[in-house]
Amino acid sequence: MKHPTRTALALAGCVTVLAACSTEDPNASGGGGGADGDVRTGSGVTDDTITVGILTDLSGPFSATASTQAAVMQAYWQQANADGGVCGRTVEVDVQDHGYDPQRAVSLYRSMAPEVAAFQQILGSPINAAVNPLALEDDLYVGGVGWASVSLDFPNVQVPGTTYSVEAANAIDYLVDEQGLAEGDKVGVVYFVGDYGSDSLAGARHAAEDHGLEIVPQEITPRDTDLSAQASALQQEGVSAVILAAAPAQVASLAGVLGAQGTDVPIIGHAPEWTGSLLETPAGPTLLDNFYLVSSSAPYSADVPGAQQAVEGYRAADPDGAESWEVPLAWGEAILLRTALENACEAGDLTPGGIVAGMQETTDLDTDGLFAGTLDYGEPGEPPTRTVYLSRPDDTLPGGMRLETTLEGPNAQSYSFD
Amino acid sequence: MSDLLRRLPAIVGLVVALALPLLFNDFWLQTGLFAMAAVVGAIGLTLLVGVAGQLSLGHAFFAALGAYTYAWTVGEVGDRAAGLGLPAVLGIVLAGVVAAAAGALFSPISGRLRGIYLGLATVGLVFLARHLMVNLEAYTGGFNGRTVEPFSVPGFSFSNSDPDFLAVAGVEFGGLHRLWYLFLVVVLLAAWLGRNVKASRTGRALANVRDSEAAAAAMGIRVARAKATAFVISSAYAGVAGALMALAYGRIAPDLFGLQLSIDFLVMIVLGGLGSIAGAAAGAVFVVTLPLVLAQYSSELPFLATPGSGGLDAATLARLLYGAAILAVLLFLRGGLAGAARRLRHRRPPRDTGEPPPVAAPTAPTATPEPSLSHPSVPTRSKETTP
Amino acid sequence: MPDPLLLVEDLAVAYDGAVQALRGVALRVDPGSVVAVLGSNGAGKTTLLRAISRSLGDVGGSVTAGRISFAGQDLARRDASWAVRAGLVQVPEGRRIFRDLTVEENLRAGGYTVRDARARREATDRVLDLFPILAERSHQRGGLLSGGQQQMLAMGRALMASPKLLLLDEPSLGLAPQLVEQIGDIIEQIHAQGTSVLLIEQNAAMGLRVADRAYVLEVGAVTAEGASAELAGTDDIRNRYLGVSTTSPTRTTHEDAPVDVPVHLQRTSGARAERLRVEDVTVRFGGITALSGVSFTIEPGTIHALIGPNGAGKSTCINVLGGAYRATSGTVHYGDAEVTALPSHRIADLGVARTFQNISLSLEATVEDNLLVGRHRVMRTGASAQTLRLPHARKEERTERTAVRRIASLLGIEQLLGRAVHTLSYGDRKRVEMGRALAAEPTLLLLDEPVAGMTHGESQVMADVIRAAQQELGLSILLVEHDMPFVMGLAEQITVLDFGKRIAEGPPDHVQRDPEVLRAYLGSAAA
Amino acid sequence: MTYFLTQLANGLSYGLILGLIAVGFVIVFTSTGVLNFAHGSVLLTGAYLVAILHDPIGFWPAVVVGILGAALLGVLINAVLVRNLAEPNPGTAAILMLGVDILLLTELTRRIGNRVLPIGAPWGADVIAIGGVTLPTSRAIAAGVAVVVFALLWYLFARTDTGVAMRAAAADGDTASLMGIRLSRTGATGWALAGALAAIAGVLLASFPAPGVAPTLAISAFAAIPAWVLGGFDSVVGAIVGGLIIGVVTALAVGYEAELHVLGRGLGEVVPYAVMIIVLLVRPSGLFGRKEAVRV
Repeated sequence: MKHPTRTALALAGCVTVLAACSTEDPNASGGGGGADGDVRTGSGVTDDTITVGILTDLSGPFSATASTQAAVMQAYWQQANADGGVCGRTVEVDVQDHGYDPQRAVSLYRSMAPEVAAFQQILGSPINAAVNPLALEDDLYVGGVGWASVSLDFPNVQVPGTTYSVEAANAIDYLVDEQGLAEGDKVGVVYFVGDYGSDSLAGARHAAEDHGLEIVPQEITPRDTDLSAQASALQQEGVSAVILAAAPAQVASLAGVLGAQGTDVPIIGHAPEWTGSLLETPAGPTLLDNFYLVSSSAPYSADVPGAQQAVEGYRAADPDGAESWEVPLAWGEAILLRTALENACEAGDLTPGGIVAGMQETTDLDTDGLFAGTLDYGEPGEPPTRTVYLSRPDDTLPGGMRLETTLEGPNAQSYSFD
Repeated sequence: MSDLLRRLPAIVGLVVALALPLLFNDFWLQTGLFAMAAVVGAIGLTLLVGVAGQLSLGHAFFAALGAYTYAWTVGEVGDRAAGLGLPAVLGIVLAGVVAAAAGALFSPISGRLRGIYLGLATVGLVFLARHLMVNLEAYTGGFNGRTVEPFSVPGFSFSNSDPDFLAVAGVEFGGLHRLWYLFLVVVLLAAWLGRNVKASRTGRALANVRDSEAAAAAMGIRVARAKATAFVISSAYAGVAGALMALAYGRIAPDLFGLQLSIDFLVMIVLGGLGSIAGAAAGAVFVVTLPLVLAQYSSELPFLATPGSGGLDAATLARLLYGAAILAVLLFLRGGLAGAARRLRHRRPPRDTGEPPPVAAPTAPTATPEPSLSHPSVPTRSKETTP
Repeated sequence: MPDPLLLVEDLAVAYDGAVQALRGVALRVDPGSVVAVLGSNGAGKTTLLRAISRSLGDVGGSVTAGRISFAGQDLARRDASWAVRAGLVQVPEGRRIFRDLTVEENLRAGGYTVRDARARREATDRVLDLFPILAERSHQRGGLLSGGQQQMLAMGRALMASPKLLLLDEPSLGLAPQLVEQIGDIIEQIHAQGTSVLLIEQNAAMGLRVADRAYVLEVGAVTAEGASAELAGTDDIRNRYLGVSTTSPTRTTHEDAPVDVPVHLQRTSGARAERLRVEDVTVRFGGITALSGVSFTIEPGTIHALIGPNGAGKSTCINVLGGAYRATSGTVHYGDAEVTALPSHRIADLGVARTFQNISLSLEATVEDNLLVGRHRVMRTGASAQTLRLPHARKEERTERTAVRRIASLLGIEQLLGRAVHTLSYGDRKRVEMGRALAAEPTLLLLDEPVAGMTHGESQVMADVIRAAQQELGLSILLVEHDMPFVMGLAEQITVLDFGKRIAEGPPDHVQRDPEVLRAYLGSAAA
Repeated sequence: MTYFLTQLANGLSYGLILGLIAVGFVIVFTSTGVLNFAHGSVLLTGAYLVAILHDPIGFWPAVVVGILGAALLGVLINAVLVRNLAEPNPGTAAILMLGVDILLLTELTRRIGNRVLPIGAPWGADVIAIGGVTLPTSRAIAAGVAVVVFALLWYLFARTDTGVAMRAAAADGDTASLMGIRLSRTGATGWALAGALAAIAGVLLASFPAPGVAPTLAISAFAAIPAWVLGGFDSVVGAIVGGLIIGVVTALAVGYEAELHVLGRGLGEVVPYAVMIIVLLVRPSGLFGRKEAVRV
């Protein structure tokens, strides 16, 4: 196999010699495109428009949640454009479907990158793993990602709230403060293999260590929809609470079995695992009694102005749209990007890099309760807040979730991202 | 003369492949990189499935092995995930070698099982691979994966730097352009070697084992070893394909090497036409690019619903069309894409040698009646003597 | 003349659109008669039956001309299931019982088309009456029955559909003499119950005994027909089955004339033929003893033939020598090496090459590539050298192609080297198969029916080729063949097998007169 | 000990459902030689029909419709697509089924959206506890249903003409057709049976403790592949035993994950395949598979 490389070198050499090649960059002096008036612009920005990209899964396994989010974001920008747009320009949204296929996502990213000013959303953890480094290289803003800590490694990525680890640490603090768990008690953590689940586990471990609790981990995959075996194992261990980092199917299954076998312990989950239809499953009663949700964004029916505006805005665009947690979240994410764009506009730099800088200048953003706490993106590598919402199921409300309170426990504050 | 004619499509194809980067935007360049990586893997698989008659759904395992081997060999010493900091060329070679070695380790099974049975047994490898990738965090970076050092030779890097700027004929040659030619070289090499294997003593032995194990044994061919050899060869191809994928991505994670990848490879070679190197290449390009093309064009259709509204949206339509395209090829094209091309070529009278072979046919090739020179569907073994 | 039950007119059948298996076959079966079709392997007997029972499609065959009608109905557009319902039921060659199903279930599968419960009960009673042993074994798995019982089960299974015409494909194949007699009796009983029978037989004695009328099928065409009694007395039949007379009127010189230009084959090594000793070899499969205590010796450099009626164990013997089957007991030595202890490929390494009765070439590969597979053992360069096309590998490849070309010209198939095998005729495939074995430079060549299905002219050419190869290479050859003129003209020594046992051995003229041999082939009357 | 027994009971009941799916693979494979990659989406189709119909027409009628619907879907796939392959062989058939899977799954995903559709089964969220061993009632019922279905299958294959004809056709199609058995019909029956079994398994898998019907349900069919392979590709009994083995091994691997931590996290996913590979090393044709006869 020495042969191939020699040929490769030879060929590379030939190409270099034969073709008219140059290593002098004629544009080396002028960085980042032309200037227009007092605002510098780059890719995706013209005199009248700003194009933002949404690279999401419209035909794959997450197409349902993804298409709702895309629809909400488009509704937001429609409304924003009607109100006069951003920086005197209309915002156009370019939606592309990667179908949860990383290869397609990378290719699509390549085609979109020169045409957009920022990515309103890039969805899917394998997709983020593949695309985010490229976006970092191109200094492009990426929003609409999940809450896994891995996103913090990318200064160009805007995390919509805090991370799963901080949420889980808050959950443990809450269990100790409000639910009476004490040293020596056990807490089960049932989590998806992957960045989401392992991040939640890490946060829970951190807080448990501080409180002298013991963590009982159970790793599962999205394919496991019957968690009887896990539930039995947790019961066997005698856990006093369970933290679940999975999807709605696993919530229903675990809560159902735990409830049925009489394991009456609190179950705390994260935003992506909630859907109102869970209350119609056999696990409904148990969920009403024992389920808690820790999240960075407000639930659909939250009694906060930001969420109400989001719901109204989306209803106006699509009266039949879904009533789910994606609505306030996606609306809020659009607000985050808008803030970054406006900051960039103010700074006179609407180039991709300028927008990322605009995001980093968002240091004290109040979203009228759409996101818990005030958001500070000034420190790359740190989440913008460590405050989370705690919600409880309520079958009288659309979306099935009632916002209870905000939490910011000591271990959520002390959790370190190194 | 006829020899030249026969090679003409290949020559035209090569010229086109060399020229394309001058015309393509980044999207198509990137897609091309994935397609070329897929071509290498598909050639390996068609040698196994088409020539030796063995099925493998474990290609993703070997591709993953190749990708991580490359990343580990070339990776910086003291990075987040372990690396040896060795030259990139060595990395690609090792990717093939390590995958081949793993294929050899599997020989107790690959030498004893046949066809579809082996295919199902190899499904296990994909899950094993995932387990290892997630758990061997020190080498693989765990679930979040690890970055891949760009390919480089001393003084020249196949990335956007070193040299920071390179232009050929007025077109700026960034990392994607440079990688394109690197991949092209590997693809050509892979095709050339694949053709040689097919036409060599080993290749003939493999085909004989496929058609009759008893006859092969009677000719002095070690049947189990031949089957294991085919598996090793195809594993090596998959390993190199994995290394190319790693380069095309720039960052690798376990999710990139799921069962779907194995299945995609299989779809490529079956659509392309089993046993044909050109077919495998065509199938790979088909599978990698068709969904993108469909997505591109279906989004311009006016009657479609917007995503999220629950109606038939463009993305869903594109996916449905892709499924339908697979069905159409299997239902209407005997011998896959390669078979169709062969029939096209055979359609004109053999003495007519003055013109290049037709590139496209106006009508569906299946409309012509099957000549007697066709490809038999299943080798007939009518009479069996029962002792 | 009554309306025929079955009428076959001018039938032609081809496989894979290329290989012509039958041409111009005409045949009739009148109601209430037993008709036999005789012929050797490869004559097209089974093809004929498959054409009648509408099961050609399963094996890639198709009717290209002519028509078949059953009880006045044209069968052209009918399928196998229709034929069974109409009363046309076939018992396949080799019994093909469902081994994992019980006897009862086998019968049940046979009666699948009978929906009426009473009719089915009657059919069951009739079958169990005919074969009492099946009632006893009702709950045993079919695979556990002995060969004779399996044959009865196969016939009983077919009778479950209460056929008007029963098609029997070689019912005596591989059965002991008394069982063959018994099967004959049963056929007569079936006939007496009003079922017509079309019997395909290689065992002429059996066929002529039970049939009213017989046809002789040879290389896809009917060459003789008449009342059984008349046919049994003709010299033609004696000749065809025993090769007593060496001059045959049908024998003509083939156009591919024997090779005048001397073609020289050379060995790349100095290997020499050794003595092959078969000692007391027994082979059993399930309930069947295919070979029982067989011994013989092949002296170096001689042509030795192994003959016997169908099912005598000849192919089993070749398969043991080639390593495809394991001997249950006994040993085979080639020189000092014990063949019975080695896997096939190691036996090949000793210099033993073989051909197969059912040609097993790579159909999609070219003739040249198939022949080159034969050179596998001889070629030396490593896989990596070939893959990289290093100079010495390319040189070897060129040399080997020349060697293969030489073999092809010896066999008269040089012009076919570039063709894919599936486009070739049956006879040419046989030649390629032979060429592949010769390409391996064997010192011992095992030929399993090298001229089955060939015309006399073609087989004569083949005989010349075999003789030439034997002389050029100093080969030992073991020959299994039904074509008696071919065997008698070629072999120096003959071993005769019957029902797995050796019944005679000696030079051709000696064997031809042996009463045991005559009895085995033509029945006790002929001896 | 009770903990072990609880996990064992869980594993056995899950294994029986896997068995239902695996038997579907076996039947389609033996009757038409197809590796049915679309089995999961057929399963999902059956469960989906039950989920959307149980409200308007009641649970049991919905189950009947679901079973018939999935059976019909199987028959159609076979008649319209498999039998019309340009080049019928196991490889192309398998890829054809992948195409079918893409079509079905895409459409069902679109219809289901991000909802989880309740299956509406009358057995609720109860748990049976016998001497400390607990098992969800629905799982116990599932095990019962599976056992009844297996008994019916046994009756079908051993006692009825259709069943005997199917076995004959699977053993030797060529000869079976000489008995007047129409292979097209045994093939259709096989697909229908497999579809029906898949629908039943789908309903059982979607009931408590699972939340209901979601697109991921289709993937659960893949979990039965090791069971099928392990049992031997052409053995119904093997598929059932394989299902039980995989079910129990998975449940134990999950139940004792803490003790088995050296082997890495997420053992439950890889263990079935590890068991499969080990069995194949010892017995290449699976536990109950017929050894491929070598004929010359």
